[in-house]
Amino acid sequence: MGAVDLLFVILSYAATLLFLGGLAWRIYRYARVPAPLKIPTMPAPTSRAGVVARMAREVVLFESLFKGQKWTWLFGWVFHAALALVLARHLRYFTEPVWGWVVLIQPFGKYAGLAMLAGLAGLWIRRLAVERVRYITGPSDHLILALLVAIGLTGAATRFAARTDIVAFKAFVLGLLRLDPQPIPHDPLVMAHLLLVLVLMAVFPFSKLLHAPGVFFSPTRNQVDDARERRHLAPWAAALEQSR
Amino acid sequence: ALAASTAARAVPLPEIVAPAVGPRCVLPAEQMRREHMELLRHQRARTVRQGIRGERFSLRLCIACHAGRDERGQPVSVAAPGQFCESCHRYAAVRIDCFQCHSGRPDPEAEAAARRIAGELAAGR
Amino acid sequence: MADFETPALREYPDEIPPLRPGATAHVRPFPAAPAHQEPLGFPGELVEDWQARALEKMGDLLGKYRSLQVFLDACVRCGACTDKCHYFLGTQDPRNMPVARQDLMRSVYRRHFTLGGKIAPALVGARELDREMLDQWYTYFHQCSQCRRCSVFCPYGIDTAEISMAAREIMDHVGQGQKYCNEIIAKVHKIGNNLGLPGPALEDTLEGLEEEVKEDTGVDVRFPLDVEGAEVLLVTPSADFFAEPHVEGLIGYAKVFHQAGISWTLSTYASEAANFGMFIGSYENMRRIALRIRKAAQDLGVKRIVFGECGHAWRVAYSFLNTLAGPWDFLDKRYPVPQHMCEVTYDLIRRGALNLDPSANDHMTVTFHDSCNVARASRMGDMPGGQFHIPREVIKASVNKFVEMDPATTMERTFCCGGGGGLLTDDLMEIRVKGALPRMQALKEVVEREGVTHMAAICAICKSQFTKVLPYYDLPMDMIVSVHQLVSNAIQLGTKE
Amino acid sequence: MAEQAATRRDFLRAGGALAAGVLLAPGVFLLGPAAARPAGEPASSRQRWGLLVDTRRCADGCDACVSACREENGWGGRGRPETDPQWIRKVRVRDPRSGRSFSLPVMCQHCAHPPCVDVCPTGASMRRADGIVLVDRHRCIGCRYCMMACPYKARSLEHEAVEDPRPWAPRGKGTVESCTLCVHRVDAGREPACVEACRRTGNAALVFGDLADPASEIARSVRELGGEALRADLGLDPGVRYLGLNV
Amino acid sequence: MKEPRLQAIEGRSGGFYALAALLGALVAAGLWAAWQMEHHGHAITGMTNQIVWGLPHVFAVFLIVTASGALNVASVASVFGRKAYKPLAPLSAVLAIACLVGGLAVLVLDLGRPDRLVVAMTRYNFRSIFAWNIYLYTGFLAIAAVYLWLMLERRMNRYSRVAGTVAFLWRLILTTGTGSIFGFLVARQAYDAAIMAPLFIAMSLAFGTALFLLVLIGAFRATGRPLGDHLLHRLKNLLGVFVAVVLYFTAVQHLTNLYAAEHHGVERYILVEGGAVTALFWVGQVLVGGLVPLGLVYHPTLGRQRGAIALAGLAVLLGGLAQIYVIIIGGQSYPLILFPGMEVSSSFFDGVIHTYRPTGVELLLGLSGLGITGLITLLALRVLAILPAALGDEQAPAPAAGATEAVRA
Ligand code: HEC
Ligand code: HEC
Ligand code: HEC
Ligand code: HEM
Ligand code: HEM
Ligand code: SF4
Ligand code: SF4
Ligand code: SF4
Ligand code: SF4
Ligand code: SF4
Ligand code: SF4
Repeated sequence: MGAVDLLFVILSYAATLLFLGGLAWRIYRYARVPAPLKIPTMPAPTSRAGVVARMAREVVLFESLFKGQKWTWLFGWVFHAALALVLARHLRYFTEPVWGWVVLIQPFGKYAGLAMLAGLAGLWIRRLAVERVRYITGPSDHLILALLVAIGLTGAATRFAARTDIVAFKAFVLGLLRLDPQPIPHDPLVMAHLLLVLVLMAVFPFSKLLHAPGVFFSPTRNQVDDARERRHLAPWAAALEQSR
Repeated sequence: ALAASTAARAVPLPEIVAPAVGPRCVLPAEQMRREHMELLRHQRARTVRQGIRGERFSLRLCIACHAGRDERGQPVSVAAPGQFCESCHRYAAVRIDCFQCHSGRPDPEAEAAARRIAGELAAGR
Repeated sequence: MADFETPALREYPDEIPPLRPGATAHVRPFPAAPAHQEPLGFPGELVEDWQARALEKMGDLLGKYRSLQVFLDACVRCGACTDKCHYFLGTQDPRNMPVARQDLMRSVYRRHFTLGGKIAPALVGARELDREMLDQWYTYFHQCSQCRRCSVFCPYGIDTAEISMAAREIMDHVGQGQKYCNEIIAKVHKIGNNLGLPGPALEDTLEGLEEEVKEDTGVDVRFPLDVEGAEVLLVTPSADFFAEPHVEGLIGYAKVFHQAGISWTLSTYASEAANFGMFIGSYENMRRIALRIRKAAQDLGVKRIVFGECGHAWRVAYSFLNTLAGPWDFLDKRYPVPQHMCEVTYDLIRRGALNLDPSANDHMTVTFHDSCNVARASRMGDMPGGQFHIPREVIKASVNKFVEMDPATTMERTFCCGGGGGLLTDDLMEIRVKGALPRMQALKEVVEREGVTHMAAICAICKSQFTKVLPYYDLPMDMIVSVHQLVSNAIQLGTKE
Repeated sequence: MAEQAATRRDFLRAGGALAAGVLLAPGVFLLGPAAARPAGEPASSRQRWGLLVDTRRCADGCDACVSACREENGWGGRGRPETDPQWIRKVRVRDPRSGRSFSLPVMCQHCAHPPCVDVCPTGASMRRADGIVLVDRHRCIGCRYCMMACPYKARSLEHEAVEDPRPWAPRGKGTVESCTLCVHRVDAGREPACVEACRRTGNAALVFGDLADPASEIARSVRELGGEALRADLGLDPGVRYLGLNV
Repeated sequence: MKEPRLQAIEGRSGGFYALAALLGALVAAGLWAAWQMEHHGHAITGMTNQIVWGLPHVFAVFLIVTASGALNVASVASVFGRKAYKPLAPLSAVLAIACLVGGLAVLVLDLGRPDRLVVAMTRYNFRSIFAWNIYLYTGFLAIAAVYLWLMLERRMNRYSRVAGTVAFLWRLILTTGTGSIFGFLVARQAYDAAIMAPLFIAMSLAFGTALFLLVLIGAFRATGRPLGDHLLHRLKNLLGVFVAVVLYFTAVQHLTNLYAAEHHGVERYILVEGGAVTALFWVGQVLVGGLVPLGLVYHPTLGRQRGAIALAGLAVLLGGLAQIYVIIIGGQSYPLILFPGMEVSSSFFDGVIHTYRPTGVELLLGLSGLGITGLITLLALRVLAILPAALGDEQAPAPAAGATEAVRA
């Protein structure tokens, strides 16, 4: 355990804390702020099960985006699906013994990484090429894309350019999880990959990446269309009622 | 190197079977850990497609050195649970299909060659 | 006519037009005078410390409306909504792209309510709420008809209407109100309807209608007012009492009740279905207006409440009435509260209780304009999508030649008429005409392709707006008809007593 | 002529025994029809390995070559003839006009213009510089197009998992295989198992050698006795030649 | 004439979900079968070292051939400028893509090492017609997809004609390539013929048009959209011509073979002595696939009935499957000739007719190709606006499209 190893251990814990804490704080707020009125975008499901299905379609298929813009949907969906696969594949570093299904999806890793980069490239090009999207794009939008591209590139490079010691790397990750810090393999690419991921984790709760938890709390998507059957009253609105 | 440190720690590591033939690998272990797959892939194209034989990264040689022995001293396949290749690959969740075709046990011819190479390595060649 | 150019109709479906930044930066409604502001509980004019108060109100709303909180966080600037707003398509002003409209508020939110905006404002596009920003708010949050079309296509369902409403609420709270809405709300609070039509005038009008119908059909169709113990309280937009083509709809409702033998009444106290409290995002005002209906229903002792043809009124009725003025346990439990007039007519048609002769409308080829608040913010019947199905069935029972417009412009994808959300005022004529462009294009297409002669709608604002706007696009203003006008034409009075 | 061949054969037999002996000394692969290539050197087009089958010497009831191949390379033996691979088989031929019959082993003919290689989409089927046609089973996807294309039915798909492959002859499910001309032996300077076995039976119907070396026995025999190709009409110039097909 | 509007199907009815579930079940069963084959090896199929390609290949080749023909309607519209077909062109392109994907999926899942698909996609032997076909197929998918996009995106319409022409040429090459897979097999008596390429082109046109007709009639019927007779009759006449051409080429194929003495054996096998293969040839291919549809299509009264036209389409497809079965299985059953004129025997089935007994897994895998094709088509109909809302005869004023649509809502 040299100084570099120690630095990575400390940064990892710090970023994780920021990520989990920040996310919890946001989710807590989303959960606590009431939705005083029924505002599902119609036609909406009339039952809880229907809402779950609607939300699943949104999260898994990006249904609304598909209706809205096919190209963005294509790139966005490819990016997210590949990202999900990449992340799931990464579970091999965090589990010992590795879960069966994680082992099963390993072979797709290389392609998932490339697909993710392709999706990101498509999204980025659209940001630069489509006048309307360019208008609404700010520096932070480019930065997030750049960050993800950099993560993808360094990750893929450890496979295509300079291999790393996966076993030692897994030991490092397990060490973090089990509070028994281990050295990190001193390969510049993995260290860069990890560092960038830590940056991503740190900015996550403070950026537009909040769309990931946000979508589940969006009242236009998660409300049941039963306004006439069930009275829906927020606490603060109920308080107004007292003065009726 | 990894195996030695396992006992004292909470962090699990693969138990790596000590090679039957020593003292060193065909390249430094550090490097083998990272690059053996590329080396093997390279070697196999050379051998199968060009007919180049007798080189150091032959799979048969790896097996000759790295196959473990059971209680009765019989060689065990390197792909058997807990054996050299398998222990790491299970840890890293890498599934290789090599041993669908290749025998994981050493054969005398390859063992002989491996001993020769071990000699060369020891002599620093 | 105002001095702007009516946009040229392009073929539908259309290419997305290029941006023209600032194209409608000059269009904004007249501000509300203190006389319009104060009855609603707002300061008469822009207060001294408006910035602090606005931010305070914003914080308050962020804690009250999850929609606002989530929507301001979640947008990824994906751009799916950018070409969905009719105001953008008609004006080409990029600020009318829904996400850009939201960003007016989002940038302020970032500056004052997020870590990123406090640390590195330039990076995340955070901005101060200064005078210039307030002006932009006033301009562009009054170029949104709160039609929710953008929310259909947004992957997170971000509804710019919610943000417009919040922005207007904040502006009202610092004294920067809009004249048209606030004046009307004040009238409702005082008199009971948007037009400020007092009881006797109403009575007069209704009597006139009875005579008219008698003359036309020879049948005594009643238009009862304030009848205690009637079965149904009909709440309808006040435009129905006199303006064309609205009034034809009212005649239609009366004929339906008449033939079905349902006793009904209007109320002078709640003589307005419209609820402009929604447009200014004011829960309190919306509630005050809604409570008038509760009181009227209780006073008259009715068993059911039925709403006439009005889009946003139906949204407030369907989605909010239970929340704002419920519970409705004193009404007949066999009927949903409230009901839409179309639901009533549709049920009667299905039961065979109405005698309709569609050939009475054979001089028309009709298409249907889904009004945005009905289509995207409420429902009819007991199935999702009933709000599309039921009015169409009513029309098809009354008309032989019915034609759909392009499916990309109907049902939940319908385009707003361009006059909703409290923009139906002459000072906003430019934006109204331009915002109507997408609907006009789709209409023109079926006019040319299928020979459509009339467009039916179930919204008072749509009807008023189209009456005004159709001529700009060289279409006759009387193309627009009420759905119950078609029923009124087709119904065979005297055959089912 | 036959006599000459016999002496030659005796010599080879002795050589084979010697080679086997020498092999026990680690790493020293010597002797045989050709010297083992030194480590690191690729197969070269200076050679063209081939087999000569003398059908007149091939005994009718014998299949020593077949079992030797099976033993050497580890194929077959599940008792499912339709799906079990057969790298080499004994074919009995009868001329319905003359009634004459003879038998001969048929294996991959190591064609110079192999249709299997032409059709293989991935390039798994390949012809080594020295004329040996192989399936690179790391690249074979099991499409079986080569099997459709081979006029000699020389190839088999391994239809099932392989239990205990020979270390020198890896084989596995889902890939196509055929006679490798015992490439692992040839590269080590030895002769194929079938040739060795045939000699052991005393029939000595098989000769292995370098067709490109005019001085080699096989080249001489082909030159002098006219080693024929099966389905010569196809013009594939196989490396496996037969004597006595049309007598 | 006003151009019909294209509109996605509602897809909320019980029938829709039932059909989707059925197709989904087919696909699932096929995946299960493929997994079994992967797990146990090809030993569990009826395929052997003699019959190397079996039922999966019959279905795969059938679908691939059909794919190319399914694009025919689009070609007629954009390459030959027949405006009447234009509203059907997108459906035609979708069907082509769906068939090709279905066929390729079966082909890939039948590989001995499907896990090495990547190898197949990255390593090419350019002397192999098979490798060329990989390019031809993926290229076809890409071109058909681009073509579809150009047709559906209004502002891109003007380029669709170019893409249509490219697609048209491409698919001719593609079918030639598919036919050549067999044409290049010099070793096999049944295949070694140049006629394979034109025969395959004719087959593709017949099968593709037949499938298109069936889907067209089915989709319009199921959605209650009006469909005029005019176009249908033009299409069925086209089908008749294609079927006749297939019959013609089949006749030429066998007659020329009979002319060459070396092919007598295999011809005798297929035409006379082949048992199941012979039966499939005469009853399946010639009668059901050729004569019956010709009779139906050109019958003065039956030929006007929609049911009869659909039946003709179905017969052509069934006959097509039979034809490909005869080509693939029949062609392999007849033994390779190592020693012309001699009698041979061996432990490896030299000189005997090979029998083929397909097992359930192969059938399931093959059928799943149809399932995939159907599922893709169904989903495309649901999410893309490719089906005309109404396709009345030009003159008759079609009832409003949306009207029927709304009833279903
Ligand atoms: C001459 C014998 C010999 C041969 C041949 C050989 N190895 Fe090794 N290998 C060793 C020895 C001894 C070690 C112990 C570590 C060292 O080199 O310091 C080792 C270590 C390794 C390691 C690192 C294990 C660890 O400790 O993490 C890997 C991986 C490895 N070998 C793979 C291979 C592969 C793959 C081949 C075939 C190309 C191969 N070896 C061939 C003897 C051999
Ligand atoms: C389907 C069967 C099959 C599979 C799976 C397979 N091989 Fe092979 N391999 C062979 C055959 C056959 C040879 C040729 C043996 C010869 O010619 O001596 C071979 C030879 C080799 C050689 C050269 C000979 C040697 O011993 O060095 C290497 C290296 C090799 N394989 C590595 C691999 C690796 C690594 C894998 C797994 C990723 C693998 N193989 C998987 C069949 C296979
Ligand atoms: C020190 C641990 C270790 C040992 C011991 C080891 N491997 Fe590996 N091997 C790995 C890791 C880690 C990977 C893959 C890293 C990755 O996912 O990219 C790998 C990958 C491979 C691959 C490439 C797999 C693929 O699909 O990319 C082959 C082939 C391989 N190993 C063969 C062997 C053989 C054969 C042996 C035994 C002689 C062996 N390895 C021993 C750690 C090891
Ligand atoms: C429930 C999980 C998620 C859902 C449903 C979701 C959905 C979406 C959707 C619909 C879009 C818009 C389309 C697009 O531009 O791609 C989007 C954009 C984006 N998402 Fe997600 N997402 C999720 C999780 C994540 C996560 C975990 C990350 C990052 C680690 C992420 C990163 C992004 C980025 C960077 C963009 C913007 C792309 C651009 O700039 O154009 N998303 N997401
Ligand atoms: C703590 C978190 C992470 C760790 C420890 C980690 C570690 C690694 C390692 C060691 C590799 C190399 C794999 C190989 O060589 O086979 C890798 C690859 C990769 N990583 Fe990460 N990574 C992390 C998070 C992420 C995140 C959040 C992303 C994406 C946003 C990402 C994207 C990738 C990609 C695209 C690859 C290449 C493809 C692949 O191997 O899957 N990683 N990562
Ligand atoms: S709610 Fe309607 S008017 Fe407002 S931004 Fe969205 S689409 Fe435009
Ligand atoms: S569609 Fe939604 S997420 Fe995308 S830019 Fe518009 S508001 Fe933001
Ligand atoms: S005999 Fe067959 S397998 Fe052998 S090289 Fe010739 S064609 Fe290929
Ligand atoms: S089965 Fe293997 S060797 Fe034969 S053609 Fe296919 S890929 Fe090539
Ligand atoms: S040369 Fe080897 S592989 Fe070929 S038949 Fe003879 S023994 Fe078998
Ligand atoms: S071993 Fe020799 S004699 Fe016996 S069958 Fe084989 S070739 Fe003929």
